[in-house]
Amino acid sequence: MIEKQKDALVLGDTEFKSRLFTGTGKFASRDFITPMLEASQSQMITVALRRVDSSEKGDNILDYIPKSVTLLPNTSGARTAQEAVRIARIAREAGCGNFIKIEVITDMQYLLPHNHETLLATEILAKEGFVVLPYMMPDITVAKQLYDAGAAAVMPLGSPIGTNRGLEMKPMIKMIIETSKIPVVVDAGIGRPSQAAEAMEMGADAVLVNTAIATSKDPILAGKAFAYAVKAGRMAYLSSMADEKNKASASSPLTGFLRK
Amino acid sequence: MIEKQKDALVLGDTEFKSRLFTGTGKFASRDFITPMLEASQSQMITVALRRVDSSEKGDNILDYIPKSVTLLPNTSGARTAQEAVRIARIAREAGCGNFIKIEVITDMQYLLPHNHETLLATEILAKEGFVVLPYMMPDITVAKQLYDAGAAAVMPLGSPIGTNRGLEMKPMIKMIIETSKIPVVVDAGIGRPSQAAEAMEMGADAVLVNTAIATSKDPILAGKAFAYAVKAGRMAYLSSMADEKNKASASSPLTGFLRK
Amino acid sequence: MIEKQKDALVLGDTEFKSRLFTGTGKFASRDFITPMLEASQSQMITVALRRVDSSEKGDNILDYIPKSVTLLPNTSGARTAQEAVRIARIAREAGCGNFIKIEVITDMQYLLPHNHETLLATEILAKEGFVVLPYMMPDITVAKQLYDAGAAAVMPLGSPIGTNRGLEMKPMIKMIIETSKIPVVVDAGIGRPSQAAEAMEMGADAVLVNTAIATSKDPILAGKAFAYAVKAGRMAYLSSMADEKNKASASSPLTGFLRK
Amino acid sequence: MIEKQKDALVLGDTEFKSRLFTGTGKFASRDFITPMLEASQSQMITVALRRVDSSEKGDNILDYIPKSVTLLPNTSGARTAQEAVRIARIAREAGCGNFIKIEVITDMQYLLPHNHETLLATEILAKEGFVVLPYMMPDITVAKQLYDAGAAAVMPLGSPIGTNRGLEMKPMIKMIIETSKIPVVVDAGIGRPSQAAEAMEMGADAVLVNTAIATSKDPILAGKAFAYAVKAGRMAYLSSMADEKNKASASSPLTGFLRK
Amino acid sequence: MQINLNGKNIESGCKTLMGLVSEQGLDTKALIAELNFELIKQTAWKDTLIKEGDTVELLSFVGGG
Amino acid sequence: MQINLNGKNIESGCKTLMGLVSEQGLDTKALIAELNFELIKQTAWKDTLIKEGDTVELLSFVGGG
Amino acid sequence: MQINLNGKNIESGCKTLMGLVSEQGLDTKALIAELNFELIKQTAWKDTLIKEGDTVELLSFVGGG
Amino acid sequence: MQINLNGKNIESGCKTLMGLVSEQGLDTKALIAELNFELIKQTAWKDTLIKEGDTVELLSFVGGG
Repeated sequence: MIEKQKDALVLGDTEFKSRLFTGTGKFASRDFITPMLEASQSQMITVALRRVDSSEKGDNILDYIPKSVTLLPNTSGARTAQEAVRIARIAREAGCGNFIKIEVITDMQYLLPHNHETLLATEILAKEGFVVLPYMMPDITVAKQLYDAGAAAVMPLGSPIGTNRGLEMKPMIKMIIETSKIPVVVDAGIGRPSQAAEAMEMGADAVLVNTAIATSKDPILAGKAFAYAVKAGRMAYLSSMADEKNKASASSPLTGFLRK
Repeated sequence: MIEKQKDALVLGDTEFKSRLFTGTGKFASRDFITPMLEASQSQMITVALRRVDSSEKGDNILDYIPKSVTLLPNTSGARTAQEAVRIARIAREAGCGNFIKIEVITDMQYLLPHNHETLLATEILAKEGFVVLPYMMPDITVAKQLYDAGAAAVMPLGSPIGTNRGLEMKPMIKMIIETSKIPVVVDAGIGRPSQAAEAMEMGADAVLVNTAIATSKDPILAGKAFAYAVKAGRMAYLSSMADEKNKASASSPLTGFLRK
Repeated sequence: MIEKQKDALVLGDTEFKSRLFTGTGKFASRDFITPMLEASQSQMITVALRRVDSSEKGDNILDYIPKSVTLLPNTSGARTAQEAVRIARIAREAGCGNFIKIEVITDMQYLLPHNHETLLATEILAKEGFVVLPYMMPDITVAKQLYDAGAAAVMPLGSPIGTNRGLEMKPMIKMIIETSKIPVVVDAGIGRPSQAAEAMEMGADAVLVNTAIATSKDPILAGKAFAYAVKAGRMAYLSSMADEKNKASASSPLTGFLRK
Repeated sequence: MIEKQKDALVLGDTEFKSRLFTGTGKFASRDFITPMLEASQSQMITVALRRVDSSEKGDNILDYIPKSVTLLPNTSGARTAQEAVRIARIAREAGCGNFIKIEVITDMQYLLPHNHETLLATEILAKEGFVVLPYMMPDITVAKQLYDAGAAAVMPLGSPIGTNRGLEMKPMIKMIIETSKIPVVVDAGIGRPSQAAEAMEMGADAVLVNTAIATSKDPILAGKAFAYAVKAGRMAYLSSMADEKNKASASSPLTGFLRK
Repeated sequence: MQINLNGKNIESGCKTLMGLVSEQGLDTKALIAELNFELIKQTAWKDTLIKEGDTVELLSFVGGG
Repeated sequence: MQINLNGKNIESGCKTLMGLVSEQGLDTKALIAELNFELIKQTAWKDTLIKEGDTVELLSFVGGG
Repeated sequence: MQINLNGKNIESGCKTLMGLVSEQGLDTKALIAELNFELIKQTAWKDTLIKEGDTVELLSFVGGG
Repeated sequence: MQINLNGKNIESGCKTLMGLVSEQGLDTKALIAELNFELIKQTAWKDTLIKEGDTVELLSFVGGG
């Protein structure tokens, strides 16, 4: 859990004012990325690493990302801890800094992460000085193991990647937030600003949103929308609003207008 | 439904830039009202009318509301259309302008509105030139009758007043939004910014929030949180985000890292 | 609420052992009706009334319904109280007994009932000695008015007819059950046995299921499934099970296996 | 997935007609166990193993379980695979047969299972000829690993043990059911017959219910209620009912009563 | 003569309600008849005369929920 | 004389609405007055006479949602 | 002599497992015994000798979910 | 000579990594190169010799979530 007085999120040695992390996947054109980052004020964005093939236009996706924004290379494509470790090392050597989103997936149908391989990769990379952000199935036991392994944060999924179904795993994420000693970032499945706000209201430290922004008809406006929602949810958390109630309670005096 | 190009909400002859309506009930101190209005930029706020008793401190709640903010007197306390009509007339004669929130309640347990008496009051007051905003049970048939009766908007409840349970009536409100020829304002039960954003995302034209702001530990921050959430939800609606999907879809290329 | 000791549902002078009401609409063939009634042991079933046209095969749907089963003619097609009243009178004169399901609909898009016209029809028909079962939008105020008007029960909808979406209106139905002095029958929208059980668990006195049974691949098995579910839900209600809990509690001793 | 034609659930060499598994924990008195088993017709029931202490009355819980009912000893109390393996061996040597429910928990706050230790224990015990039923966090990747390790079924939890919150993990369980090559038994958190029916409707092969039955005011009636609900849900699954629909569709002819 | 049957004006030569029903080729089993908005029992159909301008409704029960 | 003030019968010696208001010790700032169900503007209070049996309502705006 | 019973060190004079069980005043009906982590069937208890430093576990089945 | 490039065996006459890259007609801007699983900085490509049987991976960053 973050420290309330000075409300900034610290990962590794970096302080983040924005609690909205974004991604570079699925945009109709890379030209959306820079203005989206401006509009959303996001300070961390994911990228992936792949073999080139001659057909691709050779421009560099990194050129679309201002230096002020922290790069978060992911290990997508990895099916084992070893592959994830290798991708992380290449990314760092290639000058992307030492943040890494560990993503190990063997379930090719629903693309749900493999918690145990993710744990093994976290142990190795944390020892090598990476700031490790593991993408995980919401599992309170694994969250604790990831903390013990040196993760900088845990990133449980809200619902399967790209589904926009929001916080389907809310009860499990809630337990992780309650018990985690490191920041909790809800990653994957967030398809609406309201869902991002909901995650922040329940105490998440940040959210990672890619598909919902990149595939909206207006990615720049969408990026701004998520930025507002994350702020709104954070403020609600900090202003500790009242809980749900079973009984109604009037907002106007309950006396009848001309009655006692 | 509002006109998209120029995104302002028009009720009567008044144009509202802010789609967050607020209320003056339940604040620990009236001194919160002015700064809350500043923080939330809300341009419409509700007040109630009651018999004085000598015990009350005599200061005027209207003095806490800047002239730039539209007053929305409610008819709380009314148990019949006739009582609502009388309160509306007094409020207007007292110089509160011609906006009126009709609220007729006979269910003293859950404080749910009486749709038929509300309809009768709407017919009378619309004829008298009031800008009538009826608070109602979400009922598509009654929503249409209120339009025919001259209501300026309909205000279906999200959940019972003061419960903070949010959009319990979502499916019914959705149908009203789909079919209504006048603006739809979700009133009552909204307890979290995420819920306000959700209402706006599904196409509501505005939301009215009182309890959640007034009873939070920090009403000024809470007011700001709701303002951000309403903007976020509105932007999401205007940027038409993708729907929920049953199947996952990767945000990174699906090829394995070193596979074809 | 029903009287617990002797758990039978009484409407008018008739006692119902089965709390599952069924309907005759939408069956692929009328030949399913008799075996479905046997399998489900339903003791009340709805029928509709329409003008004949020469094209129709002339057999009588009433011939498919055993004498032991109470007929519940509905007033479907009525758009006003007057039309509903006329249909009810014809049905009774035609020898269908004095049960009537009032159904007045003006919303031709979602087929949601018109509560006020339904109330007016209830007043007239109750005075004429009908056992009136009004189909209604879940509205606690109207439920009370229907009781005052002489309804034998209220039949709030779970969700729009034919959607199989179950208890979308659960919170409102719950309040009606809590406060109603007459039996509450959840009608429309119940698409799964689990949803029928859920309605009974929260204290509904019966459910009316038509579409889900009639449109299933095996209407006889489906009828039996709903019969079991209604019994299960009723038993759960009568055995007063524990409420939801926020904290987990072990079902095995919490001591470690070889620990103290 | 079970074989449809002959609808019996087979685990190891045993065929189960009842798809309701029960437990012996939390009963106010052991005297409820035998009549509950009769009422529910459950054919499998869990027991735990613990060190004796002289204070306990020495009667044998196994004496309350008819020989026709399969014993399912659990490994509760185990915090590692090794402890689970040891408990399983003792239980078998003590004559309880070769069914074992693996339960390894290190999270003492929410009592959620440790998937990886559970997997390790499954590998060992399956090799030793046990019929292994692992209790697990719903995780599609781990479910596949458990199958590869020789589990006879997987038992994902619906919600934390003893909470009665039902299928909080529904989306994940659904994916497991869709993809599993072995039976799926929903274990833990089922607090209402409607929730048991819901699990069966979505294709679960069985459910395990202990707390909800044992802690109800009338465990015998509650056991019967769950038996009916499980049957209802299974029948619904087999009669393949129609899905949810967004649009309403009338169950009576849509023509007005006296209109064409 | 002209009568109004189920909302349509038709030409008929029948003198009795029963005649009209048979003329329409309808199976009487499931049939309900109103003459000028008043229900006529089947047993009375053959003795019920119809005249120019009468309004007749022929109804039956159908499947409904 | 007897007048009905906010639903209660009270004894008052005041001749004007303004007098009655001051007699009640109410701060006029936020006050709205009805005399026999007709609203009287504050500016008119001092010239508005009250007589035996009049019904007076003294109201004000309060917090409400 | 000293033996370890269910995790506690106790002083006992019994020579056999059966003796130890009776000494503990436990009803044997539901009892399961391990001697040095090996299960001993009840029928063998009276012939099973215990010696200084042995580890004995006495277990039974209980209610569990 | 034969080298393995991105998992495929190809025939190449180039002596340096830089040569190979140009031969492939790839824009170097975004390119990352591994020679026998060791990353080679772009500045070193022109001085990095490749020989029969070497394994070369040419990678780049792409959009990902």
